[in-house]
Amino acid sequence: MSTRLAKGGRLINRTAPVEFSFNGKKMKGFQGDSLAAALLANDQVMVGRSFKYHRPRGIVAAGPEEPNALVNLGTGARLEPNQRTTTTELFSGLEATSQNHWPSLSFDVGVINNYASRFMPAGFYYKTFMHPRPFWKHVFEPVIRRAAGLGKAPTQGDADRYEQAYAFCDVLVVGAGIAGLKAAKSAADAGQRVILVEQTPVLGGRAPVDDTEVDGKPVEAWLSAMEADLAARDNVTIRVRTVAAGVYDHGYVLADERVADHTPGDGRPKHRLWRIRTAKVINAAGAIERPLSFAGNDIPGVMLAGALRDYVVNYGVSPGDRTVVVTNNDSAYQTALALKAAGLDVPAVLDARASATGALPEAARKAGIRVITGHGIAKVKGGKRVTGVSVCAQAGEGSVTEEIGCDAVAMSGGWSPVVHLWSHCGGKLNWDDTISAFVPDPTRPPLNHDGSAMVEVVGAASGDLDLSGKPSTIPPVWVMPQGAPIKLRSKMWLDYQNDVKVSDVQLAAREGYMSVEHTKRYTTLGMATDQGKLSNINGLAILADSLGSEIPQVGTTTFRPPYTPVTIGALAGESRGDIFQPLRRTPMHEAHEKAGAYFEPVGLWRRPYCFPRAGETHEQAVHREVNNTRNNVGLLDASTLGKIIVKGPDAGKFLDMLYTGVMSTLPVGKCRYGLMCNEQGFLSDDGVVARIDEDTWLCHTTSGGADRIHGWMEDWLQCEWWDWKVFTANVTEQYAQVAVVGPNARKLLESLGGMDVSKEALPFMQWADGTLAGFPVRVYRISFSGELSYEIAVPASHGAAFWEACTKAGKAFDAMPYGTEGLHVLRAEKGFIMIGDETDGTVIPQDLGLDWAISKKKADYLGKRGQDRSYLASPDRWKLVGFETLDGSVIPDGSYIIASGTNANGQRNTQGRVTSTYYSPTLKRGIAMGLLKHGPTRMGEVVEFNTVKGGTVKAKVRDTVFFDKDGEKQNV
Amino acid sequence: MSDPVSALNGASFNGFASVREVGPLGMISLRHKGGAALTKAIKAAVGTKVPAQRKIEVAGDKACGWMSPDEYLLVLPYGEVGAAMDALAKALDGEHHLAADVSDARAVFRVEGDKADQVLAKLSPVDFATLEPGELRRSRAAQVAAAMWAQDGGFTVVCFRSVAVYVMGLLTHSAQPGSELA
Amino acid sequence: MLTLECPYCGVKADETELAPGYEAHLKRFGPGSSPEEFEAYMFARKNPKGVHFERWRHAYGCGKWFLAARCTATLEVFGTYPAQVSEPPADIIKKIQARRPEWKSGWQPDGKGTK
Amino acid sequence: MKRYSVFAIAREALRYHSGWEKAWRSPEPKAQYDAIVVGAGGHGLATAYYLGKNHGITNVAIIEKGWLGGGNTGRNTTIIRSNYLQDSSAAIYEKARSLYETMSQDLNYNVMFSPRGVMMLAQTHHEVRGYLRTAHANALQGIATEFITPQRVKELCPILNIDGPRYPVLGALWQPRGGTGRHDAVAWGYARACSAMGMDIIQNCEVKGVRSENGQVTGVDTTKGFIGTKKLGMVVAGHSGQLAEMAGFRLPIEAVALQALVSEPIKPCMDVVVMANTVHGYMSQSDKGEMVIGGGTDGFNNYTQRGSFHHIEETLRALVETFPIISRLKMLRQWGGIVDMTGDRSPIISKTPLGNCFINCGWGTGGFKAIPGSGWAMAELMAKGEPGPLAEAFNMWRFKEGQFIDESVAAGVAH
Repeated sequence: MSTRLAKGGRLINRTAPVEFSFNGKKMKGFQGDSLAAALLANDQVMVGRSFKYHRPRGIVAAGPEEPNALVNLGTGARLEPNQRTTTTELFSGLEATSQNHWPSLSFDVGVINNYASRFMPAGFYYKTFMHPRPFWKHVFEPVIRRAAGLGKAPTQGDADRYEQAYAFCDVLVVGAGIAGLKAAKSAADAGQRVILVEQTPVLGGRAPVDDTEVDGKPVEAWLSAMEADLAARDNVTIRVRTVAAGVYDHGYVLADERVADHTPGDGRPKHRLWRIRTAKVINAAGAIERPLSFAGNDIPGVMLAGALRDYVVNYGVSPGDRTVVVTNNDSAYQTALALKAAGLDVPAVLDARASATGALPEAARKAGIRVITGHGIAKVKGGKRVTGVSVCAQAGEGSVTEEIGCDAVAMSGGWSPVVHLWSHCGGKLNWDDTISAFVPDPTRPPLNHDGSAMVEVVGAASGDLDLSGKPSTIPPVWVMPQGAPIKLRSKMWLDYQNDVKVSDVQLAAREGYMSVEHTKRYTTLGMATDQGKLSNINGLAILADSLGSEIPQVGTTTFRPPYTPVTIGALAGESRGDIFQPLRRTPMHEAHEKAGAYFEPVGLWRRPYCFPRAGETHEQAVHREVNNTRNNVGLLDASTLGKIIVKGPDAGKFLDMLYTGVMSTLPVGKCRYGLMCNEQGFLSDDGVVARIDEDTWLCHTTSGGADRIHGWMEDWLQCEWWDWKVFTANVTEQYAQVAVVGPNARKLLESLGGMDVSKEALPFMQWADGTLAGFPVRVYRISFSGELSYEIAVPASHGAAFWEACTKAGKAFDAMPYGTEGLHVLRAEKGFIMIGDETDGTVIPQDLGLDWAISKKKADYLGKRGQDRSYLASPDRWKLVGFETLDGSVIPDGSYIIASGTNANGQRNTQGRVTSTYYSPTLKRGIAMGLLKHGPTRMGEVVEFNTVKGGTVKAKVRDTVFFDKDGEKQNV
Repeated sequence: MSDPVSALNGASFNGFASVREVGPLGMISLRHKGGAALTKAIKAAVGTKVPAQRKIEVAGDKACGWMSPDEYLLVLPYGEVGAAMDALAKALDGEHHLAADVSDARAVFRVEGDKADQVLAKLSPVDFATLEPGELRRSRAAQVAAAMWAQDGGFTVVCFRSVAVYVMGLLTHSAQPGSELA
Repeated sequence: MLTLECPYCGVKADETELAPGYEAHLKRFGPGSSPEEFEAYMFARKNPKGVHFERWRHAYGCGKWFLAARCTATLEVFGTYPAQVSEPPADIIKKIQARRPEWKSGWQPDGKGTK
Repeated sequence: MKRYSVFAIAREALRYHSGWEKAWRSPEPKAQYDAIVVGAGGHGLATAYYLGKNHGITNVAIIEKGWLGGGNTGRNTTIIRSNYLQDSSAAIYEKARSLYETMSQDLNYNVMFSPRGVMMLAQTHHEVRGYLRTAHANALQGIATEFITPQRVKELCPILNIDGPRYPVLGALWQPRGGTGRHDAVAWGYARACSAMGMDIIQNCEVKGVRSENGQVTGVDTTKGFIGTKKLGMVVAGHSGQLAEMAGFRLPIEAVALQALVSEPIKPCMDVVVMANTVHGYMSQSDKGEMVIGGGTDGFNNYTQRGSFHHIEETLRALVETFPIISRLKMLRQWGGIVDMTGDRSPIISKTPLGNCFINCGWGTGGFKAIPGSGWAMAELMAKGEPGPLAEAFNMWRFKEGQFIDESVAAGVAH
């Protein structure tokens, strides 16, 4: 049985008991326990079910390589599926449940897959489930999906918060074992800024477990001296509970700090994601022990020898009373000795090697432990728990020489250096025959921005397994026994979680999936949540053997970040809820909120779409706003319009290149509408330009376009015409802008008092500076609605107050605010185009009948050459016209104009499409604009728009101006 | 006319560092390629010398920051912007330049306390340990542009006015008690 | 995650402070140019697996465009320089040659260029 | 080729699966072929398959630098849909989608095409209009799509937060017969079928040069020597520019990194594919239970198959906002691929300046879903020497004349 020992446990505090539950059962552990240790202390050896065959599974490891012991941790808004018990610190009130079974852990219906496992080898699903065709989606796939998956899907959002932080250093040391601590100290001695990260809560790594000496000192003493030394230094930062998850180009390292995993709900961020820039990474991440491949090596109670030792030494827990040790190297003897020292029974050490003569085997023999060399395990006995092992000669085919009863097996197949961080950015590996493992090749490191080596490897991660500098020897033992027949091989697990066996890899090789990547993908070897930390080397050794090839020739699969899984919430960081994205507000935003505005996002801006009143639909509100603007006066918050100052002796010349029209000739005090195209010739933005003084222009852009157009201007000024004397400044946010629109607009402004806004003083398409109601303003007499209209710019700090002044004064003139949808309807009634509606990146100004805004005289402007291309200059292009439905209805948004016949691909021919379509409250009917082939020559013709339901809507082709064709209303 | 109102009307938060919106503050964006006239103009407008690359020169309640090789940020009391603009126009008469009042286009925050840098280290890819005294660093705060410099035992952070609520949200999140970095 | 030093303000900028702008040293062809010239200017891109010259804007910084010489196969950066030049400066070429003796590709649109 | 079936599995189970034959042969190259396809990814293998199946050309070699299916075929997020706007795109993607419907049966290899439905969320009014336009176009193109209400969105995908404060879901473009497939299986299934037709798949063989005489291609120099051919098809996404240079022409293409990631597996909780373009992220759940997640591309030329991490963060923050339940899941693995981006973000299936040399590239971020249609069209082009209706619009000269096939038709936002 698995239990807590009466004494020992260097990491636990026996005076601080902790209560927790597993599958609803109350259990007790100690502060300092890992959840896995606490489960073992409560005799909970079986903790989960495997992915494919639903076999019972127990704890195998003691660190992040654990493939089996994953649980649903917490509940509700703190449910975390697939939590690794071996790296979960125990806390009071922890609730864990086991995964991947129904109805319960001990009785799982899915285990039927286990009995049928012979019919479900690697990749079997590629060969069946094909008939009848609909069955895949409706029958087979749902069954497979339900059987697969591991943890419970959360049903709620996350109760915790996360944050991220940047850090910079010269040297980042990963792993605070002896090698890492030494590396940190020597870098610090050299005056470098050092960050040392350690994934566990404590420093020291494996050395204290093995009770070795370091530099002639007992390890614990050495450690406390080292800790004190490093802590006293200003240039060293130590972060525990922090996993270096990935190394990226140019010395960028992601590290995940588990700030409050062990203190949930204390208000601190659950995790903190560090984004570290370092000149160099020193990888001191150690090595991971490998399992041995013998039949039944997945039965609960079979553990890695090092892990078993961890539980005894670190936590004072004995996973079994009688433990058989099986190994191909000396390190497992330490486990035998530790168990013996703890007063536990070790009936035998089975050593696959022909002889074992090192100091540790000798010590074991001296301690009275029976060592059987040249032997291994033929088969582990037991179901939900180990009951014994059958011993056989390693060289044979598995004839049983002896049966040994036991309740635990400690296995060691050697050690694999943790090379992930070395490999993430392309560091290359060599196969080291001495220790039968891949080790970093220092001559082929990952490269930094300057071409220097970005990662260095020290300690066990470099292959120096006992830190003595002397090579240890670990002979390869990939299958136990060597000549195991298929019956045994199909019970030897490589990948515990994904249920990949030795026989599966051999099958993949036999079927021609010869690349290691093919084998991985075909068998799913190494694709589980441990990403093959235990299985990959064993698997590719089997593959190499099956192919008659050598391991280095077969190579590894690509090591991809992260080293251990990283919580998605940590990767999203602070960007949730209110600060998910910046939300740009105008100075009048609060006033709109108070007025009950329904907002829409426009880029990152939020603009009122309409201002619905009680009982009104959005549509009704829009109609009311449009009618009121046409009949009385409307107020629009136009602050989001882009405003860019362009100034300098060459500013006129520059704007003439930027706009399709001529801006250099615009008189001071006047405004002109302009179009901008990209170099392809496609229309990209429009707006009104005002000439401020001799060498200053103010360019208005669309709301979404301000930053883009400012960048576009700077691009040309900096990279093409750098000798032109032009400066630009984006002053979009300096001004709040209010459009006062409608027949009563002038009266409203006059009632505010201040500057003269009469027709004579401020005619259409002019601007003037002055004051209104005491506010310093610049008034542009421009119109996007066809109404008498003023756009008034006021410093943003006065924006809210000015809006309020307009609203108050407007009461006498029936003023109402209107939103973006009203703006759209108003402009559509007048046939004004809207960037983003009439344009979509494939439309040129000529398509829209905007030839009047294109200078014929200019030799050049951006986009002119592009528009000369045959397809853009073609007379067959779709061109803008207006449409009036025959029945007065509104043409559906997005509808196409059908033409007769189909094309070579069987698609219905089209000849145009609608670009803007609205119900006009002014005309009380549907109005639309759209593009039609040869459109302007087809006035009066009736065309058909398609609907998604299959019918059509008939509409007459007409001009685009539906209202006040002569512009009488705006010119008063 | 009412008094000018800053973006957040002086909002504040006290965590492991204190955060408060300040302002309205006068700011002028000045673009000029450099030379004697620029020296004179900056002196006349805010009383400082021309800042070196990435530096900010402070003189009492006024300052001039280097924004790019041909751009400077003049900081001064809100009410003195008009006079400063006039002084610039006079000193740079006939010179190719652009001076724009951007006082209302910005929001300004003060982050104060021993660990103020830790608040910013969560938001900006800036190595605060190597930030020199008087260095003005333009970078980003999470997803928006920001300029920051150390001053009077804290940091001044400048961003666009429209995202003031967002930046206040960021600073508040980052300064939560218990989330100190060290 | 690149870092590139902005040649204008001297900041070692994080990639997230920069906006990329693809191939550098393109020559603009406007009205009157041949279809081939215009196509080359707009679309035909040097897309080398190796040394590449490209544009970056220090968008979350001084706002200036600058140019970088960078290896697209290893992401090694040979240097950055101001954008107001029509060809890479000699010291950058020298640095590239020191690091990539086999480098032959030119920087000009027709594939020729300083070697 | 021995047929795969449940009976074959049962038979093999009795002898511990010792009787399965190789899925494809691994021959040495012959001196001369009727056609060579460079690139044994999905597109290359599909090209070869339809050369044989549709045009009777089976003396074909498929040459692969690495392992078959090892490029973007094995790195994508496996989404299959055809709800494109432009006629030419809709035609080829729908051809592909319809071929996916029967691919498992056609190839006798279960590629696990799962028509679970694809929805593209509309989260702004601008997007609503854009998807309504696509829905109208699809109606005329014979593609079954529909614009659905937020309530229907929620029914189809209960884990979606449709009332997010920032970008509430206003509707979605729904293609019920879109879905996912098993990406590796597509490559393996085609490879097995090609091999069975007698074609040679030559892996670990890199093309080092393209030889020609009198403007006609004659063969390729490879790491396994010269191999002659009458026709050459280049289907090497990510490395098209290099190969084109060997053949003496330049492409309107930039190679950039595109990244994807998966979470740890959880029990089924999402039965549709969701794409949220306003916030830049898309997600589906694999049959294994992993949430499969993708986002946008990097903005610079890059051949490392590693992208910039901030794009992963941007994608994840968007998806946590859209699917709050994923916050406590963990990212298990992230990776990158090299994608070809053309001037209009649409592919090229084209003749080239070199006679009998054809190119298929530029699939950008959308290649997997196109594989069978792309192979079908490319095979037709190679067999006949002229493009059929599926390929015609995708010629490489369209840029010069401005005849774009632009799917990213959203210029700026409105005033």
